[in-house]
Amino acid sequence: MAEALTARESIKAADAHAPSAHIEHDTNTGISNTKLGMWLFLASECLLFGGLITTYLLYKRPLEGPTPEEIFDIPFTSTSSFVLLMSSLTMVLAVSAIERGDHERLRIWIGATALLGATFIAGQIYEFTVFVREGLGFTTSRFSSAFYTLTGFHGVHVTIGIIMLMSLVLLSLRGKLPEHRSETVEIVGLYWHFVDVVWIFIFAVVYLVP
Amino acid sequence: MALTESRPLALTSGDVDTVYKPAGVFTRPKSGATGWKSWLTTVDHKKIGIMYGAAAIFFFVIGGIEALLIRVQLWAPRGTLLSANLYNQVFTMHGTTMIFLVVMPIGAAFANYLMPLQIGARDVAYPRINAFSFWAFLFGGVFLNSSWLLGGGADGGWFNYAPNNGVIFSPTNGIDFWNLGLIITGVASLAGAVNLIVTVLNMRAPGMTLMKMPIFTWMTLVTQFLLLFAIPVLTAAQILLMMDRLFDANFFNVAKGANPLLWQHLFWIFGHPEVYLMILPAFGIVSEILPTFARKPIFGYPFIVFSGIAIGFMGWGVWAHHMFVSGIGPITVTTFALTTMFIAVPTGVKILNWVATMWGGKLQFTSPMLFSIGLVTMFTIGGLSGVTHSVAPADTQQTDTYYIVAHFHYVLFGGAFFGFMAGFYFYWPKVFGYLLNEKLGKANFWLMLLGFNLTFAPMHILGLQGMSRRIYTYDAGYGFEVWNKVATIGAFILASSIALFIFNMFYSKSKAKNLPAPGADPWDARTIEWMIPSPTPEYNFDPIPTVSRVDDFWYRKYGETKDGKLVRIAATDDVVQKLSDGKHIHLPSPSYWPIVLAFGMPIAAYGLIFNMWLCLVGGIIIVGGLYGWVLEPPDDPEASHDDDGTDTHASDGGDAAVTEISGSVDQPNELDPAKEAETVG
Amino acid sequence: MTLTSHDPIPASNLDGAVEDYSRDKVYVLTALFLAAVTVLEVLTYAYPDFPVWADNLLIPVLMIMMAVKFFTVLYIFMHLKFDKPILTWVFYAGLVLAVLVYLAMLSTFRIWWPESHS
Amino acid sequence: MPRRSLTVRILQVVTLVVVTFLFAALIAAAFFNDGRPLTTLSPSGPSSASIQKLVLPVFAIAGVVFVLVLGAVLTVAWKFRSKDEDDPEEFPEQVHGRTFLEIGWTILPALILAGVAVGTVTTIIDLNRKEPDSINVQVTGQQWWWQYKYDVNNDGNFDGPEDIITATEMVVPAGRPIQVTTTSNDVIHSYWIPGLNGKRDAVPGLRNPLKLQADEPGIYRGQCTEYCGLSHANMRMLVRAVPAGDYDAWVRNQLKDHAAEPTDPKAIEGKKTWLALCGQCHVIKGVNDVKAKTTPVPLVAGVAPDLTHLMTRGTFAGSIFNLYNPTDPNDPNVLLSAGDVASAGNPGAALTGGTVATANVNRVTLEAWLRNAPAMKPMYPQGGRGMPNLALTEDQIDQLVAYLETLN
Ligand code: HEA
Ligand code: HEA
Ligand code: HEC
Ligand code: CUA
Ligand SMILES: [Cu+2]
Repeated sequence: MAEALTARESIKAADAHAPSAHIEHDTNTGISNTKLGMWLFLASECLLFGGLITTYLLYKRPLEGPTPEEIFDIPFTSTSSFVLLMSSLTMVLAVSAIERGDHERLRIWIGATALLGATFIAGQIYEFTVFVREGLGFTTSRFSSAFYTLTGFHGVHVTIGIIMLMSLVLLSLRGKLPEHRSETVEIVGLYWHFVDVVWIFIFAVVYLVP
Repeated sequence: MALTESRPLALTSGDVDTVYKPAGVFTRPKSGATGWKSWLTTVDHKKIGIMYGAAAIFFFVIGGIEALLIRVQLWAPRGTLLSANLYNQVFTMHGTTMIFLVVMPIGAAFANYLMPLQIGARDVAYPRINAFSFWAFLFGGVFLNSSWLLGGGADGGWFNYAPNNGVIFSPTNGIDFWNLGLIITGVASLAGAVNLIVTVLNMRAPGMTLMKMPIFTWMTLVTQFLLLFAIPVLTAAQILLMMDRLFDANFFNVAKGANPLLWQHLFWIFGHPEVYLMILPAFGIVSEILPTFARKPIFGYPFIVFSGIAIGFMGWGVWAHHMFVSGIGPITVTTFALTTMFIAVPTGVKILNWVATMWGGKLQFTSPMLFSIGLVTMFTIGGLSGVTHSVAPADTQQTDTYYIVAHFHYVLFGGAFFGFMAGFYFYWPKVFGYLLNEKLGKANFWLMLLGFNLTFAPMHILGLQGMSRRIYTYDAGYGFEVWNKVATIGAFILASSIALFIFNMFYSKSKAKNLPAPGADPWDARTIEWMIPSPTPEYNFDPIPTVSRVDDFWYRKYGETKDGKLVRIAATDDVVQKLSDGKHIHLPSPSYWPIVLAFGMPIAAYGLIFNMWLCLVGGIIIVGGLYGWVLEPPDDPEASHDDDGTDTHASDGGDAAVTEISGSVDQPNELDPAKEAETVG
Repeated sequence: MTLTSHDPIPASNLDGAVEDYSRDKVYVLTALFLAAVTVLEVLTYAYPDFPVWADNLLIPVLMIMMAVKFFTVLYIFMHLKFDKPILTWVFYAGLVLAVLVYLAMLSTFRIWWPESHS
Repeated sequence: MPRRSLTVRILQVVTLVVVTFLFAALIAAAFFNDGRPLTTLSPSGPSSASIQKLVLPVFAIAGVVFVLVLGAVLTVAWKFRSKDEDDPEEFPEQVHGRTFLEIGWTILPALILAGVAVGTVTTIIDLNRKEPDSINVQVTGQQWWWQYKYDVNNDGNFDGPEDIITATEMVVPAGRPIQVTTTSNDVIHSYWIPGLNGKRDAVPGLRNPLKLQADEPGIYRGQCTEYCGLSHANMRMLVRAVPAGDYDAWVRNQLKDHAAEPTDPKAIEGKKTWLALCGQCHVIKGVNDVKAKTTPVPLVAGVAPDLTHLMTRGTFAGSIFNLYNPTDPNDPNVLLSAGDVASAGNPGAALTGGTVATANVNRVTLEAWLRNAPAMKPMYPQGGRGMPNLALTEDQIDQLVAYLETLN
């Protein structure tokens, strides 16, 4: 019983001395809430994109209308895939820049990332218009619906990413992005890379696999 | 290697944001306000929890009235209360409402209110996102139900199989409402899941390792992981359906080679984890209540925890048991039959451990305890009928009959809902500062047990004797008359027991003035949420307790000798925390933006159905809301304090302000405290 | 406390690794590597008869290259390699679950044996 | 513990008594399946029998487990209840767990289930075994009735001229296996004759197998069990198992066109109306089959029941109405309560092509059907699903019925 008593005393003492300083990142896991949250979100996105990709795989042989082989322009898509891939590089350089406190380069790299992303989207829009002209409308076949929904959905993700990047540039220009908020950039970066990773998957599975 | 980092990626640079002084709407509402307005802008997890509960009970009455309509229609052969069309809408909306707008949000209510208290946190990780989740759920639910006034509800059943959910077969807008409404509530659930998982992982009180967390918190964690991964699957399916219904895509157009089973797979990949995420919160609640009133620790804490995790895992590998007769082939059928059966093992561990918890105890039959025992027995009935479904050949006789209806009401009502009722009675004093009347509570229990069994037990026989589900009428001569009558009578008894519960809320409140306040710990309970005053003060804990074992609060009151004898070592009054003014505690400020942002979603959804211009309006509200959200200053400047200058560091609106709880426990924190102190100073 | 966000961080607040640009070099090299793999991927299209991926190996080869790119971005650009293991766990939970569940679902459609698919 | 209130006490006792009684009654009810034509508990064919053989022990196991759990809970609740005179500060022994017990009740259920699993797998194999010498029937679900195609010449094709197309009722020889293939023309339905086998969904675009066999001649009822929209409740079906000889006669008759010209003047008029109105959806072989095939059919599912041998059926419109009057045929006021199970309509000699006992025809209901079909059975003809109200005059109805009565 005496044992128990002392245990209780020490508990009380511990409560009282529990530090109450405001230290960021001082979490149980050592990872900030926002970053952990972003990774959780990305994990759940795997299931969302997985569903759409699965649907595409199931429906990629149309009963009528153009087939994937007939319609895809691999050299073109390869180029735009390459553009998106390189945007990951500029993104990571941006994160590296802000951690170094180099705000000038931060803005340059983020701007470059957004630009590359926009190029990719432009390419996608162009690709879509070509496909439609060649007779692959959204409602043409099961393949067309699945294809446009999957890639369009990915495109929406990229577009959201571009908007976030632009917002970062604005924030940075107004001086609202100091180094201690570099994590914001990193987290937008995580999202951006994830969208890229999804495209890596789509490029291989949708475009290259015959 | 240059990339190895010994420090976190984000540097604490030592500079301070100048406090942003925005004008007009960008000012955050004042914290500490009261009145109805404070509820609209609150980011307090407790208020949000209460609102979840209140909204869910409101929807429960709607769903319940729909259930009563079903039961009256089926009272006798060739019922004439509802037309076939109306009946189909009513049972679809009944199932949808009960699942998405009642059981899930009640789980969210308990998780929101209790989990931060159980882990000793000030709030959840992202208080504003939490508020957003609630409003999105509420608006999604209202949107869904607004279909009744705008051309009729959905009529495809709650699992809404393709191609019957297509425009050709369901030309009204009902299914569009169903689809878009559930996408909105899905967004709410997903945001909530991220939020609560981060909270559990990151914001536990010092000393609380994962294996010292209360079981309810554990079950919340598992539940939220299930949501995190299950909701996107449903959303994917719903996106396909939306494309089909609104933009003529071919995902479920058989003429263009679509396979209707695609919908079934996606729906049930979501749907089965869904049923477990509906039951696990209730399991968590009774795991708190049974030890409290048995005056004994939970039997086999690690087994209970791991079986919960196991249920979460296995729940992903059984979905096709809903499709045994849909033509998936004998190999798939066999596989899924076997995986399904063995899910009974971890569930059984829980049931038997609960019985063992009671064994040798000194049981106090309070209302929460009665409802908990109700769960243990009634869920077992439902679980066992579940096992009889998992025997695939037998299921070909049972599926889509009332035998299934019996199964899932036993697990959902007899399991989840009994658990929630136990939770209501147990936590009511903590939340509202007065106890619910025990006498009424017990009457409530017995009446509910009676009504529940009268309603749903006969459905076993109805099903085995061939009554199909989802039929608005049946004929005389099939032998269905008697048991349908019993079920209908039961449903009204059940309704009266719910009415009694609602009455009890108000009756006990009016009587509470003349009774002594329940105090922090009315039940002599075990976990730390009972350490703080009732009703919970806004700041939760002051100071944050340091946790040293499971049932920490209990062991502040009692010590255990070596031979398992329990002795009191401190008076409860000395252990519980006193109400403090909480002035020095920094709480996130309220915000307008969560409700604004959430409001944009149903508007956009109406737009998709009726007029694309409305979509634009909704889109503008959403985008505007997002910008308001992001640009909103971290805090109500006037409420900031000067105890230390780092308050305004809160980098992402109010959401980081709660990271102040310190202590990194089960994962050794790699931060070097000395360096940290240096850079901060 | 008078620094504004535009001022560079005093060098004393940085640890050694940051001053030099070696990290960025790694990033650039990684990107070059990714580019190279992408070129290989596209080559499978341009030269379908190349012995390495002719016959039945095309799909496995493509999948391997895809996975290499996938995990390179994940580990280097997204820092998974350098971050706390829990992030890896969390993300893998979703990824692995998605792969397993959807593969299982596709096999119930028997798309792996296309001849039996109408 | 505080004193217990009397009302609560009474309620408690009432509840326990009623619930006990209820469960006893339920168990008893499981043994009374007479007059329950859809029951799953009295099998009449080999497939349903092997399901029964599997499920009974499973029910028993479930029952035993439940009794054990309930018994344990009640015992514990009684034995370990706290008593008023107890010292509130006196605590029970603080047991935190017993690993061997917990492992025990992890393994034991797993073992029991392993046993169930073995039975399940063998039964699945058994149910999927192909029977030699079976009759092939394709069953197509339609909103909200069933179509049957018999591959009479066994060439693997159901649409040859040698094959039978019929609706609503499936006629089979008793004792012979039927290999059913289910499919659908619109949404998913489910074909279920509980007495003969479990159900199988009829999925558009898919062909799903189902084995049926009736041991004895008789009528086996069924119900569509996959929710299929508005009239799902009214989508029933019926298997008429007949002796082998009758079956052959039935097949011979079904293979015939309806070529015989009606002689009754009413029927002649009726045939004209038929060709003008009904023929746009329905087929009577030898009368308007060609037309129905060429004109775009105004139905989502594309087909309405084939009426060539209408009078050989005992029921119509998804088996919810009797085509023949089982009760007093002379009472013009009997509008039979739909699906009068006690006495399903019986076509008698007409079944195998014999004469139609016109006196027995359930004219009241049939006329009502022609007068306003959607009023008899919820349908959605304006959306191309179901039979419309064709606004026929009473004379036309009279004539049509006279004509339909010639369709043996
Ligand atoms: C809270 C929700 C919940 C829970 C927990 C469960 C739990 C289980 N369910 Fe249920 N289920 C539903 C909700 C739920 N279900 C719903 C809503 C539907 C219908 C959907 C629709 O069609 O609308 C459904 C339908 C459903 C089907 C499909 C039926 C059909 O449509 O044909 C099946 C088939 O296998 C099934 C099986 C099971 C099993 C094996 C369990 C197991 O987890 C149960 C395990 C528990 C026990 C077994 C009891 C305790 C164990 C012991 C005491 C140990 C000893 C036991 C043994 C040795 C057996 N369920
Ligand atoms: C948690 C989920 C949940 C809950 C709690 C319930 C509760 C009830 N359910 Fe539910 N039910 C489902 C989930 C649920 N159900 C689902 C998923 C389906 C499948 C749908 C589908 O097939 O798509 C279904 C289907 C279903 C059917 C089958 C319909 C069909 O197939 O044709 C029936 C039939 O009796 C039924 C009855 C009831 C009854 C009587 C209650 C009662 O317990 C309700 C009691 C509650 C109240 C009555 C409300 C409160 C009462 C008051 C406040 C009193 C005052 C008001 C008045 C008296 C007017 N339900
Ligand atoms: C637009 C299409 C359409 C037209 C025109 C039509 N029917 Fe029908 N009929 C149907 C459909 C569809 C059914 C099946 C209804 C059900 O049971 O759900 C049906 C069912 C029937 C049945 C019951 C058949 C059975 O075996 O169940 C009879 C008899 C019948 N119709 C007679 C007629 C007659 C006589 C006419 C002309 C006056 C007519 N129908 C015109 C579509 C049509
Ligand atoms: Cu056809 Cu239900
Ligand atoms: Cu399930």
